[in-house]
Amino acid sequence: MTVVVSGDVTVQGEPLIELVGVTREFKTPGGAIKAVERVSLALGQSEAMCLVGESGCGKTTTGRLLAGLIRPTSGQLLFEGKDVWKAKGDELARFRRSVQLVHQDPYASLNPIRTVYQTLSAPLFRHHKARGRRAAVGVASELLQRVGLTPPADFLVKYPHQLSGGQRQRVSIARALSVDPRVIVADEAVSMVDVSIRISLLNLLLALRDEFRVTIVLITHDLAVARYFARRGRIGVMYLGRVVELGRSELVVGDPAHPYSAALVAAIPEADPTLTRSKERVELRSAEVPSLLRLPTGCAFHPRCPLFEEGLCDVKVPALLQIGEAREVACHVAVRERVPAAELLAAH
Amino acid sequence: MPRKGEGATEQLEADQVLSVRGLSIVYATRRGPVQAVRDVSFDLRRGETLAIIGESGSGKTTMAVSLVRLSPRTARITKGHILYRKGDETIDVASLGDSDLREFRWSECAMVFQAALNSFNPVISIWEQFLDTGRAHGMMRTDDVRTRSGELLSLVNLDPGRVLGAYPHELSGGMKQRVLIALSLLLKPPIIILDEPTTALDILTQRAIIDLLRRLREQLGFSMIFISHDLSLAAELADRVITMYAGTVVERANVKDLFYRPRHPYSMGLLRAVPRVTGALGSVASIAGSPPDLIHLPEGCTYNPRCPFVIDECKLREPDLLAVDMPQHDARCIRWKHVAEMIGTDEAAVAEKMAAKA
Amino acid sequence: MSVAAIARPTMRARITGPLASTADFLRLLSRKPLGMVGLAGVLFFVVLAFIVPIFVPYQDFVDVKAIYQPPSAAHPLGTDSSGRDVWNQIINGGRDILTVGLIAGFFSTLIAVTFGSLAAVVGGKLDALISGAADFWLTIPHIPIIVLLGSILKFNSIFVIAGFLALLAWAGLLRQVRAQVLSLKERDYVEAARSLDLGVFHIIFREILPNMRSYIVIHFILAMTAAIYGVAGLTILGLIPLSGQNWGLMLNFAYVRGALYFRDSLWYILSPVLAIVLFQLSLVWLASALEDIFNPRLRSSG
Amino acid sequence: MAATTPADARLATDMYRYSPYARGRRALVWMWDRPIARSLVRVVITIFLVTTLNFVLIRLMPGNAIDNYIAQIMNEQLLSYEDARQQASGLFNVDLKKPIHEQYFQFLGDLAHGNLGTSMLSQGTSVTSIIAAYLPWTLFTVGLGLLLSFTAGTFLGLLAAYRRDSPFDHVVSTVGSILSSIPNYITALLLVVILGTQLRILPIAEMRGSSSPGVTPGFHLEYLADILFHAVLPVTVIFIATVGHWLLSMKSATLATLEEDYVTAARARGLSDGRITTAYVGRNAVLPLVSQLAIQAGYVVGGAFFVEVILVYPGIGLRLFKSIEQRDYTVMQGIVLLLTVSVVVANLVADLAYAKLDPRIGRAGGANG
Repeated sequence: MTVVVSGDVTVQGEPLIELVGVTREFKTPGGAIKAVERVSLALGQSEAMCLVGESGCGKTTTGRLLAGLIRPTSGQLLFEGKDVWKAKGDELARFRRSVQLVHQDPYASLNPIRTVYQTLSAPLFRHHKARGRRAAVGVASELLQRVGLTPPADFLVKYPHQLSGGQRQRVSIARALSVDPRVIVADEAVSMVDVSIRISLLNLLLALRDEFRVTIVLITHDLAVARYFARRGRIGVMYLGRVVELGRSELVVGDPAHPYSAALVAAIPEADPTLTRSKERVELRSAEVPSLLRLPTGCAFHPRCPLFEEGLCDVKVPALLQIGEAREVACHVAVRERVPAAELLAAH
Repeated sequence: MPRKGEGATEQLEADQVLSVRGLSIVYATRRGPVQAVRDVSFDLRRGETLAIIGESGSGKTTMAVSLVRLSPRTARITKGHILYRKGDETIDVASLGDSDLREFRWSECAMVFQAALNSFNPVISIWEQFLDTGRAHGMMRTDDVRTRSGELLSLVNLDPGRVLGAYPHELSGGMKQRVLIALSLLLKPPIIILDEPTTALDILTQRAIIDLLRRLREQLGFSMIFISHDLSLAAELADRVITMYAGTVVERANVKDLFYRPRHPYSMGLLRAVPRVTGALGSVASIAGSPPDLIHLPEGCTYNPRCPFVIDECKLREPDLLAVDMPQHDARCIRWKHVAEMIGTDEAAVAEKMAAKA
Repeated sequence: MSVAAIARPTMRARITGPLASTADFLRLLSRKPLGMVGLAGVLFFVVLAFIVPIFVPYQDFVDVKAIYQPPSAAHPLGTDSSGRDVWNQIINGGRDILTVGLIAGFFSTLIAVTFGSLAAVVGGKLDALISGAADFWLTIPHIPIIVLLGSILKFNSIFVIAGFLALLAWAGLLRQVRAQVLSLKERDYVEAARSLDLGVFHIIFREILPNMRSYIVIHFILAMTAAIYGVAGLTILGLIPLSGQNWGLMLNFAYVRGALYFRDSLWYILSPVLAIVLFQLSLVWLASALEDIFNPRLRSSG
Repeated sequence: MAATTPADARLATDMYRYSPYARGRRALVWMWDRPIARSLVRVVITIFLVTTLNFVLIRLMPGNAIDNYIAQIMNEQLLSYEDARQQASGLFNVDLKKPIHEQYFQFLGDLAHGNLGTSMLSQGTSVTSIIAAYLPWTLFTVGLGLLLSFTAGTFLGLLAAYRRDSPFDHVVSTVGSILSSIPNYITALLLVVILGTQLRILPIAEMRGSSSPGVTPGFHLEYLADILFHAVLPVTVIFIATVGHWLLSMKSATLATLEEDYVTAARARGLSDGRITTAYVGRNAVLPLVSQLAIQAGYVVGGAFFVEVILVYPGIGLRLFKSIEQRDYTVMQGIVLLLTVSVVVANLVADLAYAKLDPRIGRAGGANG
């Protein structure tokens, strides 16, 4: 029975979907790399959560693992308590339908030679959500209405090249909704859309969460977008394939527990001259990002970490442990001092 | 103030290094001619950093690329001048001959593209590309180029030995951006133009590039223009900011005025649409509607379909850049006073001001 | 917008995709002068080869007095080495060459598309096997092989010849189809279709192959040109007994009887040469015009 | 030889983009990491497959050549089946009594020693000696023809791309697409008929053969001039038949390269047009063409068969044609085998040249691992 705290929405009971100690390896020219290493993540019903990290940290792989599109090398993916990859044929397919992915690139997420109607009607016919064309047009119009594309009839006959980036992402979300998913994994779904309309897309996702009680995982490299989207939920920070911090968003952003999160929050430029030019910087010991082929021993961040302690951080890999209420961190020093890294760094 | 008539090439004042006057560019496309840039004017002082902010279709890159006359074949400058002050004489870049233009590029004004795009020739080493650039501008002795390149690469915290011998595909995005900056300083140009210098880079690498640019600007004193869709980059580095929409300048202001006291509805909407990480979140909101189709621009002010302050008169004629209630600050909007009423003059983010209002 | 209009895009729309009507297609084609010429040429030769012979049967009466006559009212293209009318031979000479071209083009495209997409979709060992075979087949010279086969097997019907030509020509197209399917397979909308559990049939025949429709049509045309090149050449050298009368055979007679070296046999030789070349050219120009129309990515920008 | 449209050329460039050469660091590169090893493996496998194909063709085809030959000499020379088969096995350097797989290994063994059996007509001459006499002429004409067409084609293609949509571009591209769709044997026919018979510009009679009888072979000017005089027609035909393909491919590759960012960046750095055209545009544009050279070599050597027969130029193609007319199977088998091997070796050379030109292939490692 894990307690999942989600901002003002406290969710008790069995988590809806959970990654348990999942590792995923990929073969590359230089050798095998662990894109994701022993990641555990539990998501409750209708939770809005963000996975944040720089490129190569494994957040996209985690998203694909959650959606059941790639198989873990070790560890389990549980959906409603059952191991998904032990399930057979149609049960696996039923699971995969209940977790939908919204992609990053609006220009590649829709088939260029199929109209919006054809894209939306395919899943409706396949899963008997509409009998015949008239019903399919009806349901498709409802879906478009719900994602804010009105009047739907205008959009149904259009081809993707006749839509703007934002409109395409909305069609992509409507397509995901067509199979009544329980979880939506939005992989950088707003990062290729104009800044001026990102918030409306995030609001759409949050509205869907409330209206359909869908759990939404937003994967992003933009901490500001994460803070806005998960303001009543949790943020997980990843670094080189491991979850280094997981907790309520205002804690992770306001008072980061892991030195890497603190470095990120301090480094991000803000759209506010006075604030951003006066921000306290976190000096890292090296700017070099280690390669996944030659991962540093112990805590992967130790070569760059200002709180580095010889003999501790470079020996044992820190586990994700509770530090204060509703937040976990994978840092020996922070856990030992029971004080978030941000404050330790300030004292430094 | 924009100049209407076609005056003779006018002399720039001593501290003005670049002045763009009424620049217009038309693209020939299959669906007809596109007014990509319409009547853009701005000045750049010595040592000043100017940010040009705009979203997709704003024409910011088309305009910037035309400053060194690198527009693609299908683009034509139809109107306007690009005045550059070299020593005490003023030259119009638009009318430079080929050899003068080639000399002008990189020794007077270096244009650096995005690191993520492949700005380096993939089949020759980084050293050869430094050598090419040096040779093209009269640095004939190879070891002059070698010592100069070594200096510059160390200046941008890179190890010359490893980088010069490498091929472009062997460098990370962050490293490529640093090498591009080092290369841009090879001939100590008075102006450096950077197109989306931090897009597609990770947070910590982005921070390193911003601090690097700030340090180099202090040390070497060059003027800088950077083009980006990322407002926070302007907040970090800019002295003055220009926002562009549908091919034209909609607001010109000093950095604090633009961020805390915007006078054009689009700048205001853009500022309100960008959430912050630290400090209060405020009431964040998107701009309604979707980006303009440059072939069928709306009548009158091009922003009117998305503007909350729109009145009938906005649909008649595109307004000029009007001086507003602050010095060196103008906005292309006849309703700027109403924006001023809502935004006021105190130094607080737009989202916070709107939260206080709601 | 009635439900029907939304739900049932017209058959034309389904074929031409975003170009909703044949008028669109012709309008775009008209922008490509070579394309129009190509289309006109292909139609002309198809009519000439398959329809005109019905009205103009093959005349075989020899007139020794009238050998190698220059073009005249009675004989628009003059006469051959045994006084037969050349124009009549040209009319009746196209059918077999075009048939071989069509069949060989069809089967080589069929093999290439089937195995190309199979290799790309299945991947792994099968992919290595198929693309390895394609690489091997691509690099070895085809003509000597088919010449060797021709001498041993004594081809008797044009269908067997077409079959063998098809067996030779599939490798190049297979590699391109495989590359195309590999790139399409990685697209996000295919991953979305997988996660929507729309089924392998839908993914291949509704998401991937329709995107390659223009690609396949164009390469069918190019495969035809390759087949015609092969069959005409082999017939000219008399290595395969194609059929009673065809353009290749006309040239074979010229070659065997040394007509190449007679001054007055110019028209007799030029007629079949022009027939073959103009048909090949029409096919190539049509293919390159279709290429520009259908494939926006390849459309020259600006 | 498949005709080439401008679009086909474009597709070749795209194929290059998705071909292993251009995949860069992604999954396939580790397979192609060591280009030399990969090509060697390919050469060995190909040669093995071709020899097997050859073995099968001659023996297992319905009414195979050996049975025909046995039947033929039985009734001609009134021999018993036993003796006829004995003679045939000598001729085909194979012992027909042994089971197939033993024959196969013996065949391979002989092959390893370069023994391809002897010609069925002139008992004494070994197939290898025949090939040695004729193959060099084909490689000489094809090599020279391809070299000229590749150089001319890439140069004209580069020019046509730089002067896009100009009259020069339209003329060159249209002529290119015409030349590439005219079969090479028809070009040969036309040259003979028009330049030879009709206009009498070329003394086609004397141009037959590979060298004039009176001239003694050796590396002196007179001999070189003589073999060039004889080779000019086949080389011209091969040149005309392939220049169109290179021209269109280079034009499309150059157009794609001109839109690359590093070209604009180079212009931004004030580099001279000459330097940009050669080191930046040229070198990158020619890459897909070099990768195609391997495939083209196969086509052109195959196509040379027609050209040599019509022009009566005594290369391996003409010799194959004669051996077919004379039903001389052992020579036919040997020629096809050697022809294929020579093409496969040409492929190996093209692969190695490619690895040199594109550093992304040569050096998979690098500064940041």
